[in-house]
Amino acid sequence: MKRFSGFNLIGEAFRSHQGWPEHWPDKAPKASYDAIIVGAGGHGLGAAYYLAKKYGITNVAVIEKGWLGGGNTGRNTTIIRSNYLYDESAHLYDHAVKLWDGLSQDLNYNIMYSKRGVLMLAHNVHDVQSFKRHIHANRLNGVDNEWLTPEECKAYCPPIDISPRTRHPVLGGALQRRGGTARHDSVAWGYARAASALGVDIIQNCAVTGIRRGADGAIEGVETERGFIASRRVGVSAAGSTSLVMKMAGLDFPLESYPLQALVSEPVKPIFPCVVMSNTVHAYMSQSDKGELVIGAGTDQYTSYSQRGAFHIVEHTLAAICEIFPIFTRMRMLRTWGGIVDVTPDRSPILGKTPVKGLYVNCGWGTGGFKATPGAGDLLAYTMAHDEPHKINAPYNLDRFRNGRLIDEAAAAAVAH
Amino acid sequence: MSGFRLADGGRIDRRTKRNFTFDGKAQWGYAGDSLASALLAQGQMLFGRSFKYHRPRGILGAGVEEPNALVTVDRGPGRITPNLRAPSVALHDGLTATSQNRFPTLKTDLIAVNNVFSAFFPAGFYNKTFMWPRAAWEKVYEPIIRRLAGLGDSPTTRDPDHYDATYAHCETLVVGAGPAGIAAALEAAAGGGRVILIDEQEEIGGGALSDPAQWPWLEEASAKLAAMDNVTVLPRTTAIGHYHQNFVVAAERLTDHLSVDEAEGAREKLWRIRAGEVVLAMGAIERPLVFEGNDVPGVMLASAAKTFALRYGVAVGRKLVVMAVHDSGWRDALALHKAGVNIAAIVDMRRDVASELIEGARAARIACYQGYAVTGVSGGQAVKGVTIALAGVGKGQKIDCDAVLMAGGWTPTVHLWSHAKGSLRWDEAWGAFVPDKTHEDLRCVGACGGAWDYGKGLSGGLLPAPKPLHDSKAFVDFQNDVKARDIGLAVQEGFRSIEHIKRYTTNGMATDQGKTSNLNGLQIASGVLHRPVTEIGLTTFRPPYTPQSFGAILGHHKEALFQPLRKSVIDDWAAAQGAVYENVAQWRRARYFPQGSEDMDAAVARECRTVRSAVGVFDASTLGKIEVVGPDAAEFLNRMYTNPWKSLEPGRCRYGLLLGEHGFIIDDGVSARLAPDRFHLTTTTGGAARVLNMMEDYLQTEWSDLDVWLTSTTEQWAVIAVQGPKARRVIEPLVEGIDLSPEAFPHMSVREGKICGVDTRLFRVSFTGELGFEVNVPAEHGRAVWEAIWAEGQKHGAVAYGTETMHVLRAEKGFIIVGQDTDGTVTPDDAGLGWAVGKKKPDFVGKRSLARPDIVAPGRKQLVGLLTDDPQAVLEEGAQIVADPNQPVPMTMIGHVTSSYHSATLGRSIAMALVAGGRDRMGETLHIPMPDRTISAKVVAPMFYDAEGSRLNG
Amino acid sequence: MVEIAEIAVSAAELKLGTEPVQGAGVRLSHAGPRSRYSLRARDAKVLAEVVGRTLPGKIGDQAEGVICLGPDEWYAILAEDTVLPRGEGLPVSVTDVSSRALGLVLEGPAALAVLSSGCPLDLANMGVGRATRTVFETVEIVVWREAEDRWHVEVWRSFATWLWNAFLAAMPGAHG
Amino acid sequence: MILIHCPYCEEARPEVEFAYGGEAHIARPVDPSTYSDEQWEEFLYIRNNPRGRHHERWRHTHGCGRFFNAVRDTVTDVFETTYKAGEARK
Repeated sequence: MKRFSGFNLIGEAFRSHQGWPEHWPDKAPKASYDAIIVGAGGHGLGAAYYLAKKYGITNVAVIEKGWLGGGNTGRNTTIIRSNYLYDESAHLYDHAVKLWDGLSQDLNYNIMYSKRGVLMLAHNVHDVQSFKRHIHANRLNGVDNEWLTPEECKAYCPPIDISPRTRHPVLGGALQRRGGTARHDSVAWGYARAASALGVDIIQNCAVTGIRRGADGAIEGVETERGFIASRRVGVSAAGSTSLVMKMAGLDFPLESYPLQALVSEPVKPIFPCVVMSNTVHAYMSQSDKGELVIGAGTDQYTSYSQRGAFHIVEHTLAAICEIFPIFTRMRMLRTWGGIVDVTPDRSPILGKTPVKGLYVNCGWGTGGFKATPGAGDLLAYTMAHDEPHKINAPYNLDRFRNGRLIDEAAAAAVAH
Repeated sequence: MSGFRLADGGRIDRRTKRNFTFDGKAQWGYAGDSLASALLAQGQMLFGRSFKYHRPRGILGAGVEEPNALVTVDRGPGRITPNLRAPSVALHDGLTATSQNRFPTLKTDLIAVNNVFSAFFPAGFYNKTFMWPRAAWEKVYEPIIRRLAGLGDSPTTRDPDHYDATYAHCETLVVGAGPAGIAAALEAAAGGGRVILIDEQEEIGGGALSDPAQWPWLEEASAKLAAMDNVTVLPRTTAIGHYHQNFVVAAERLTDHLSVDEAEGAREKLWRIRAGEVVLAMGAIERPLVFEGNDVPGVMLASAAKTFALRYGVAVGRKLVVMAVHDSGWRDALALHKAGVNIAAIVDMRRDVASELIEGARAARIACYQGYAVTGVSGGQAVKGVTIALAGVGKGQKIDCDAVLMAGGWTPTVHLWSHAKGSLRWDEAWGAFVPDKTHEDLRCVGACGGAWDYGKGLSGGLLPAPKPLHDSKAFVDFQNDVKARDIGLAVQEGFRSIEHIKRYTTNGMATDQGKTSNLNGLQIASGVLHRPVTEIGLTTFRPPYTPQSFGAILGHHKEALFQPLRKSVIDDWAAAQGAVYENVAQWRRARYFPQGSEDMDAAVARECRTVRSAVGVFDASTLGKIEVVGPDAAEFLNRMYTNPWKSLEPGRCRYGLLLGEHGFIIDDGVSARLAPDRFHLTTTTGGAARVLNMMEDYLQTEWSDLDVWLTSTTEQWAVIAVQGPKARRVIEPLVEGIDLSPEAFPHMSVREGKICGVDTRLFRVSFTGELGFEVNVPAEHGRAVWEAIWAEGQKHGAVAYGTETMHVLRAEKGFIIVGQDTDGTVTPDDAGLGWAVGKKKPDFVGKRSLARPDIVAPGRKQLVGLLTDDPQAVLEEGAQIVADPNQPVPMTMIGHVTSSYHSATLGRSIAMALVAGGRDRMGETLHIPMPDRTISAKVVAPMFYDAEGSRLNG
Repeated sequence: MVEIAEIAVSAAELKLGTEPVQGAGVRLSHAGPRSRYSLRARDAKVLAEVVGRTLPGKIGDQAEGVICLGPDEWYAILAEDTVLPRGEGLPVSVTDVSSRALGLVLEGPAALAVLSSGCPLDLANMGVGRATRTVFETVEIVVWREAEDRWHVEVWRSFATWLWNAFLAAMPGAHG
Repeated sequence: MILIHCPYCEEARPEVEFAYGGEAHIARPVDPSTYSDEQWEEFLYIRNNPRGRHHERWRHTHGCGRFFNAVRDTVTDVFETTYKAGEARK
């Protein structure tokens, strides 16, 4: 792996950059691996990287039915935060945020983690109570999250209209300064490059067609379009397609896949300094380094794999955006797209072992998967390496749907009387 | 200079001058000009600066494909629009346009030094550096990159314009009003069905607008269409996307083509069209060629030069050279020559070109170079000449010229086809993807369907050059500064799918979304990889077809009309009293009624004291209400709610607790049995719709055998709560036909009768712990009855109180508020409402879940009361509770404060909290660590006032 | 420098007009007080006997102000102070909702366009005399085509202010 | 905005009149107390989530108000059929 640095960049400039090698060689599958990851999104590639880097398992393959990073990794709005309410969530997402810090250096790949702050707006008394609860819980958990008055919100992000005469007046906000964004494609590419440098095989355009289990029920490997690949450890990190892969192993999962849309505006000079989210009006937005306003819309109401959403979702999203940020009505929508998000009954992920020996899963991230990328990768790797979940992901098991120990962040922000 | 306007020709109105400014300089053009044609007529070649290297750029195209000539148009305060394409901006008097992305001026852009160092900024350079030192990315590099990036400036004030929206329906929608589209519209219209014909340009005609021979036909066809009342023709309207089942969204620009003082009404209108059949006639876009210097201002598409000359009467230069790989270049050259534009030479990569084209050129005394390619362009901010060479590698020879026209073949506009998930087929002859299959009632006609004869040509825009690819400065994506060699580098670095190459190089990701760069990029990649284009794939097209203002998309949902704000019929009265409001779900509710200089605490304290000592009146109209009627009504409620309902006597009320099937509390309310087969349910304000939908779900899909029906009566009844020891005395004089005596009308009962002469359902209920009534009257009488009660109340010192006082009073009694003291993870037992669960009932919604292992496990969070050691310390709602305040972070939190108030009645603070194993901690002291201090509090039962409930019967 | 001007009118300040408003080719007014009933029954015959009226049999049909909204649901818009018997004990539900909704009337050649600005149905193809429950943007309404160019729109009371003003926004000439 | 054919109204109506109701044909047990924790988990949470033919519930909330069932292809979002609640799985 040729090291990335300003020095090498200048050096290469004088030879027309002909010296840069492939980020990751395109490998043909070997007969067997010590571990296989199904799904080459940020989470799966991260898992492969940490398996090799932290847990000494380098004979690893990442199998992807399309092109790496082509799923939700490359389709999300790149928001990073960890100001979650419950201990389980706060620890999970903060584990990720700690890894985000310094990830560029670890991977020798600038993933452009930008701690510009995530500001969540409160629009009614119930929001205020709920956000204060989050802030107190975060403080005692060592997670930064602070309360801002409307004026402080305005000072932090001038495009916000804090007039008390708006339909949903801003009563304040919860700011996590360590929150922010990163460049989604770079995350996938950086992990892929670093992982393959450690010996991981990245196998693209190779759909899994079956999962082979032995007489004892344990995993023996995966059938693919390019033949059978043996491994006693298989980690599935396939987002919206997880239900389908799990069915191959004979497992029914508590998952549903919904379309989620996002959009960007034409690029403009810097105007929007941070990430702002508003659950009450259902909108969130940031501005990319390129200058585009990056806007997240809601999920459609029905399950679908079409990666295509309804237009009225976009109508409502932009109405909400322009309600909070009225200066943007003349801005123009440049591109919309859809992803498939896999949602669990409590909207929290499933990350750990499955009833099938040697089969591990990382799924159910719903609309919040990007921010967890390094954490999810690391914890899936840990679980596969030790055949035991790490204490951080132990609560994110399948049993909770039987015993009722749900981790329901959304419910905790329940709609008021 | 102004010598670029042709003596005659074009569709412009030479009698009507239009004055405008560009970068502050006064300019003029004619009615019918675009901003681009008017400036070209003035000899303006330099229009903009590229995104990354700030290279000087001129006009490339004459339509929406234009990547370079982006301008900001200023129509006055709040009316600034960045990134508009000069060829698509209609000229009007007073138009004020400025160029973008340059510092300080278009001519001398200091940031153009980027260009000098461009070798250091290849594709993906930012991934490779800016990593050291760690903090520098956000502190130093990123801010700089962000400032250099971006195009125009965002508006910074509220937009004074408003926007329209509508739904529309038709049997046939035709997108694109060129010859093919107009023909399709006429044919469909003849059938009598409703036809909508839309086109993005200022007038219909499409390609015919650039072909005077077709103008008479166009006149005729336009007149015909205008005469048919089943046809709607919408120029200046862009179909931005195709959605499921022929739902096409289009936006009409209503005023931007008018001068500011002519502009009236909405700026744009959103058309949400549902069509039986959709006919796409969106034409094709000419492809640039990729050669060294192809981005020098003055190098443009041949079709654009033709349009400027024949439609706008403007020559794009005095001496033009055509670089073609397609017959259309020759045809356009001849058309230009005919229009009086001087074509010096036609250069074509192909050796064998149709003889009639060559003869045509010779007859026009145009030098022809078959088998040659342009290998260089001289000139910085304008073309001075070109170098051509045999097969691109032979000895170069110079030709003087001031413009170069590129004819690289054509790309069918299949965007909407792709939006509809229609499949595409690679067509070798076109060297492009053409429509194949779709499951929609959708077809393409004319050029966008691949059915168009404008000659033959090579496919693939990269011309052979003396330099190797990795040294080439030939551009593919002009706006994003993507060079052919960047695509080579991406492939070299292992990016093999077009999706990867696009994202790594940003090819096709500019504001033109790759209309001129996608296919060239694809074909260069396929060449470098030695693999067919079809294996590299095509990046999917996503809506919108062209950038679309947010304003039109949100339509009427702006400012006051963004979302309905629901008000009760008593709201106006409260406003007149100076009430302070809070939003609850879709409603606004009076929160408190300050008098004089009172703040909330003072007002609430006064309101509470008065209710406890005399009487208060409260608007409870927003509570959800459902009329449950039918022989099986009681049976149904028995299955829905946790507690028994069959035994409830008519005339009596009961507190109902509703769980989700998951066993957690989702709603509650007091309900009354009016008759054996009729119940009056109440729900929380926010829960009304949710509860009704849930009940309908069970009724229709699980228990459809039950004879019972649900009707929302939330807005039928205005609800006036009269609470306090003097409550009975306040309503007594107003009520007819109801015996209010405690014996005849005990707590938790209901009566029907009259109040102030109107029908009422009078509840004797209390959410305050005081003697209380809730007066239900038909909403239309609510205000009058309220005022009557208020007047009567004045005799007894009544106050009007709001939701805040309601919260305090109920908290003093330990009554929960669903959504505040519960959070979707709380069971009846957790909330101390075990008493409301029918132990003997075999089943009710959620019962089974209450037996799940974790739900019956010890240590669950339970609702308790908290009394702070310092009686004046009011805990913050949401504050976390710990057993050991001295533990290090992360602390073990055992619960949180759900409700907390200063109780004027008790002269101290009170709070409710969810605490792990709370009911076993009675008397224990717990701690609430705040940023500045730690507050300690004792665990008590959540009942702070009149535990025995004697006041209810006051 | 971002400077956001105050909005001219806020959602809270919107007023429900009392007097008719005339726009180009369309007039918006109140239908005036009515008696309204939600009528439910599995067996239409039993219900018809209780209320003593003929109930239209097909969803979308309307007879003398009684609209068939669903297979077991009718909505009656009757003269003010009409009282229907409750049919106690019978397998029917007769519920007075007179105060729940307000009736707005759009009439004139441009009425259809105003209604279509926010209603996604193909109203031009809706027969005169027919009625249905639907939405105007996000707000539920009942639309009754009383005549070729006369539309009666029922909307829940608390949404009427928004709807009235949304209609105004779509009425050429009446624009604020 | 998809068009959905309501089997009660017998016409195709726009999506915004409807509310999605999740997977169809998951009957609530007559006596849940007889269900094991595993069976109850399956009833509450386990969903088919297929890529392709999906049996699902819709409610014509802002129309006739009825719940009904549908078969929709989750890849194309095209409806194969819709049918009244209570009718056999199609």
